[in-house]
Amino acid sequence: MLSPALETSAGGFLLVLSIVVPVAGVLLAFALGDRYVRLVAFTVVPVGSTIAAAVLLVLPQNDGHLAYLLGAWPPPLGVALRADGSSAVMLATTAIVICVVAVFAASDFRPASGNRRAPFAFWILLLAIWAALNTIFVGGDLFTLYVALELLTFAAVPLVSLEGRAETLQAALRYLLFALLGSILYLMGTALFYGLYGTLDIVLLSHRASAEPGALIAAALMTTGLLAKTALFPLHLWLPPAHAGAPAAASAILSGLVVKGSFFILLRLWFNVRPGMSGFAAAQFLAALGAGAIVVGSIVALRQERLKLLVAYSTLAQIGYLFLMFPLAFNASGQLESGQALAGGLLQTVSHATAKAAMFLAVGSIYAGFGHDRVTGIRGAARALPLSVMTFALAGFALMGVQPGGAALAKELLLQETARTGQWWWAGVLQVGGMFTAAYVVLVLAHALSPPDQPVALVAKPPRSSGLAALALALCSLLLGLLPWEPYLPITYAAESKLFGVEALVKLLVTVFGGAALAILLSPWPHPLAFSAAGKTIMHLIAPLRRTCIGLGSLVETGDGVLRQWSTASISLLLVALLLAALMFVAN
Amino acid sequence: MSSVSVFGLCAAAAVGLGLYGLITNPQPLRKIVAFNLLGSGVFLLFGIVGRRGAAAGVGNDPVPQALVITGIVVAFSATALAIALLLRLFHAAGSTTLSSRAPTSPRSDPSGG
Amino acid sequence: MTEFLTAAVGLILALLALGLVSILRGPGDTDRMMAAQLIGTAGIAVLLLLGTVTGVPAAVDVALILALLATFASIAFVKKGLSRLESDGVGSAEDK
Amino acid sequence: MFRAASFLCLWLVLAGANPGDIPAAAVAIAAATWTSLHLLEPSSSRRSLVAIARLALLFLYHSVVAGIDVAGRALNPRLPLHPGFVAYPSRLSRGVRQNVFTTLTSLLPGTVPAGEENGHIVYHCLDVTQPVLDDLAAEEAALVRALYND
Amino acid sequence: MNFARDIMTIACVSTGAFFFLAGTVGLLRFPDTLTRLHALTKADNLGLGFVVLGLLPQAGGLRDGLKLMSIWMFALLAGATVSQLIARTVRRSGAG
Amino acid sequence: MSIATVFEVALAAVVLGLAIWTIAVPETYSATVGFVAYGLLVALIWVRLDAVDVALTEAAIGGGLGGVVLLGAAARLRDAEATAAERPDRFTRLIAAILSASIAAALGLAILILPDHAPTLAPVVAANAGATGMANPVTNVLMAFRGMDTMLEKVVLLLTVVGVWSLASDRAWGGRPGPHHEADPHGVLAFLARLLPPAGIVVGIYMLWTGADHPGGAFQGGAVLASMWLLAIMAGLADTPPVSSRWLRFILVAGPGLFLVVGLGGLCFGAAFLAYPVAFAKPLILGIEVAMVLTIAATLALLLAGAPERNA
Repeated sequence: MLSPALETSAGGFLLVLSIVVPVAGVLLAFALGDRYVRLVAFTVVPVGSTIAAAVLLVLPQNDGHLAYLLGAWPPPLGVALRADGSSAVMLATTAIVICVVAVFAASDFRPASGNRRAPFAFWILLLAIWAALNTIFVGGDLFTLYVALELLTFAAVPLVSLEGRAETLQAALRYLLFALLGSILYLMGTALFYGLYGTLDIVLLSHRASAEPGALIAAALMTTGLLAKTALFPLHLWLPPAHAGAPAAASAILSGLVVKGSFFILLRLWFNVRPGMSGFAAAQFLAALGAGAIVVGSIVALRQERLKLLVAYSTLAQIGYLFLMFPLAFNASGQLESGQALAGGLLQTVSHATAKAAMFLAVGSIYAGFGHDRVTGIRGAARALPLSVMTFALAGFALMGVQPGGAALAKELLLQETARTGQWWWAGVLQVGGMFTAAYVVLVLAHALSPPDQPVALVAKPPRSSGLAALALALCSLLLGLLPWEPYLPITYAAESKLFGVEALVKLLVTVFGGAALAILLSPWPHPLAFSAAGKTIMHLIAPLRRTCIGLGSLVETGDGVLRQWSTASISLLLVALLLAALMFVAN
Repeated sequence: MSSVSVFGLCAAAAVGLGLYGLITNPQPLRKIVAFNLLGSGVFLLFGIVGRRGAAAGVGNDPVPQALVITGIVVAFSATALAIALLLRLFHAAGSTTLSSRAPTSPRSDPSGG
Repeated sequence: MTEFLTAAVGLILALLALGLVSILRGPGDTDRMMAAQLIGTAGIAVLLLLGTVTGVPAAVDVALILALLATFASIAFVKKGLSRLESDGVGSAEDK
Repeated sequence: MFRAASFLCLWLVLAGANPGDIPAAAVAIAAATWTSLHLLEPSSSRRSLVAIARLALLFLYHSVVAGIDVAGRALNPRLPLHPGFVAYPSRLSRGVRQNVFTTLTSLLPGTVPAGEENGHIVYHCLDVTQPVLDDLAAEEAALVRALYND
Repeated sequence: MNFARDIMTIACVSTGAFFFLAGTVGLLRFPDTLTRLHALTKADNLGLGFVVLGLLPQAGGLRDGLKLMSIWMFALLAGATVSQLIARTVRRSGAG
Repeated sequence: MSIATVFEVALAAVVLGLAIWTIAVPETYSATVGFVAYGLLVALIWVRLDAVDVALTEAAIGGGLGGVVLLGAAARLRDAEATAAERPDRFTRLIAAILSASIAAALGLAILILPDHAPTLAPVVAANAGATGMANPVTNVLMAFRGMDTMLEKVVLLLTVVGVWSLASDRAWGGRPGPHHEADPHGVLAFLARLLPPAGIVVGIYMLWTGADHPGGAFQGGAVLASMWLLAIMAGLADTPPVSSRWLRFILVAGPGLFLVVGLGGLCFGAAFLAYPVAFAKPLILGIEVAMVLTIAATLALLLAGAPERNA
């Protein structure tokens, strides 16, 4: 998938620019000071987006990959930047999300207002995250990826605590400490790889590496470190408070983009460094953790009173979704293949990045409008803040797999792969996952759409530009399935053909009604449904069942609380590392 | 036993100790210290790797050395950021515990966002 | 010659370890303030000898850095110790 | 000028005399001298090189004697210690001069300056039965001859 | 000539090691912080001095020798000032 | 066992003993003191491994400045120790111990079974030294072969500054970082702070300069300069500049900024991004290093000082 050539290709300088432009923005914004940060950011954002678009254009003309040798030093001595289809897709996604968030935040983080600290930090950190992500997407060297990963962490952590309240500070500290644990595990693996093969270049490693014990230990350690940074269940202790505590624009970036950085490195490690090394058993284990994330994340999300926490837990569940593709990507000879399953996973990543960012922005507007974000207190939101509720709805539809969203296409691809490889159980998980997503989307919409007891008095009216930007992002996510993916990802499936069939409609209805049932059964809050007469009867009929389900849910929530304690989470981290290593040894 | 094995085992032990401290020490500051210990163990690992790769005229492979120098600086930055967060947390909350579950309990303060 | 110097390094290192045990054992924090000072002298001695033994002339530069930074750490030890004593209500001559 | 020369010496000792180093050396010396003048104003008193040399020798001699003294006490099975505080009335003005004096005397056998009280410098002594005050007075006289002979 | 240099090195380094030994014994045996401070600063500084002296004949040239001496001077200056600071702190805190 | 091995085992034992002390001692202040000692002694291991560049960095940043950061926090957080959560129960500790030991064992095993042929880039680095005109291979790797990593790592440092500053209260924004130090201007501390920094400056610049051909470089020099500046600050002879100061900001971005400009120059006029024309390689790299030493010194000192607390 990555270019095997060890020389700079024609448009390679674009890769350099994609890193250098945001970095220059960071430096310039810092030097110019408080008053000009936003101006610098608004200059850099269009330039950076143009570069991402240029990469998209140039890539197909170069057989689908670009390479650039920094300083003209070929690996293993020097560092190469490389891009393939997946890099280009991620570059573009990042550019889009950053653009939207910048427009959304333009009014929130105005340097002219009395508080100059938050804008200063926000805009610089935004650009820094962009630089870090671009480096991750085009970096061709495991250590460069490590530096980029740290850059990402160091930019993300202060965003969490931007408001300076005690709980956000605590969340930021937990995030930082756990992320550091993850990156140090990654670094351990890097050291072993260098000791074994004398290079850290991904392409060279893919030629040299074999499934020997040292390499397996290294791969297990690195995988675990990246899982900790991606917050895959049960290593998610830091995610909910961090993503829920940050300002809306920051949450959108953190949830939509930042966790994808470490995930992307994980893909590079598994699919590029040594496809044959990471065995089938280990992939099953990863997917099992992902399934656990879907179930636990969704159930706990349904039990949250605060909307931002609900969305944060939904991120947890969606991250689990991303890992389902690992066991589906094996070919007949037991090697990981960069085929349809990987394409589905990446599509899922893109779809989640856009939809979740839009969702957080919408929730941020609702929070700003109501002055709180309790799920039970947003009745009437549909009338008071139609734009935000619509954004939430569209993003939710995209997430749960409504055609022609990216998630729907990804799901179809993965379902095909389950059929091909005969792993029917993952097909079940995929369907249930969609239903769970529908559950919390339906829950929130039911509250937002139901009429209020008294007229809603908004605390503040969010600016129209912010709302429109978020809506555009949600729409973008919902239309992903219509885009031509072939030049970048190996997708042969035609989404358009099944757009309006009976089959699609049935699937949609099953998902929505399943989700509604789950929402009624699992959410402990009084339902808007219960206020109508018919609803009351239904609620009465299912009361015993609902009590049992809520009991189960509370059990899951308690378990989640235990898992999110520091000692439990870090012990799980080590356990995951050891289990992964053991499974890899077994497979080889 | 060569110097590589001696210091290699030393590095592995430092990693183990650091991990243990990171998990079990309740105070965040001690976790940060343990992280530094863990980090130095990993850096020593690079040193071992580089020492094995010593070539004529060079006592230690310069590439791992350069990586370690970068790593030390990053670890120092991490320490500084974590300490600043910790001090600010202490200032704001009067305690430094990490174990509070308040932000996610269902009936948390609605003013939080 | 090399054997002799290596043995000397080992001896001083062992003494350094013993000294550290005694200092870190306490009983008070004021004892612990001496740790960096101890390393500043014994550590430099070990480094200089080691540099000669292994033929690494640049070890002298490490010793130089160690001398400066150990001094700095010692000052920080004392200064932080002082600020704590102050907060305990014990004034000090060095800090107003 | 004297300071610049001493920093030049330090540079030469560290880096050696190499024509290629001149720009770096110049920068280093200039920065160091500027900082030094900024931090510590030059004193106006006359200095005698001979007396400084004598002071240095005395200083070395004292540190040797001090080391032997402590070593003897530490290795003596009876541990002959009579620790206590002694106040010494110094004639030197407070500030740099007194600091130079305390720094030098911290290397005298058996004494460590431990702050001041009522204008007297308080010394902690390993053995208060020794003629500590006389030694201190002699040292002070040597110092005044060397550096602060106004 | 070489032999004489080695003899001098051995003698001086041994003396230095002896002083380090004495300093460590002092650290272990002396009763309180201030007396231990004496042991640390005086004996160890002298030990370092002798080690430096012993290494002078092995040094490559005059410059290397002077470099070693300057490191010792740094260590001496640090020891002399830091010991005063620690002594002050100890006296003020009443632990001495 | 040869006498050298005995020495190595002794060194490893001392270092490990300190590591155990650091983890096991109940009191935080003691643990940080132990860590400073540990950091300074690890520098000895690095010398023994013939990695003097790293030894310098470890002594300066790992043990010295890093230890001081921890120490300062330990002193300020003393009161918090009592309120901190209690230790995990015995069972948890046992599991943690077993798992940590397994990871350490796996790692130890992985080191011991590393292949005999020991792949290395050292000869390649040596063969390409001519392209930069510098004899120190580590500087060559940092500044030329892996220049991108070095530049990004400078950005990491800058971001850390942003992160630390962002923790200031809104009121103190633009003010001076860290607490105000007041010390007796006639005291011993002030005396040392008047004497040592000039000599330290010479040493710092020497470290930078010698880094071209011998072990040393911008980090090590920067760390020395930073510690000297902090010494003067702690003695009350200097103060941290307010964070809104334009000069300060300029110095903080000078290093990575110049790196970036030179890199872009390579992209526009030369072979590639971060490629130095052979004739100008040494002066260009030295220029970048001079800017970096200033940046590093300022950054490290400000990171130790902390978030803005006082109005300018």
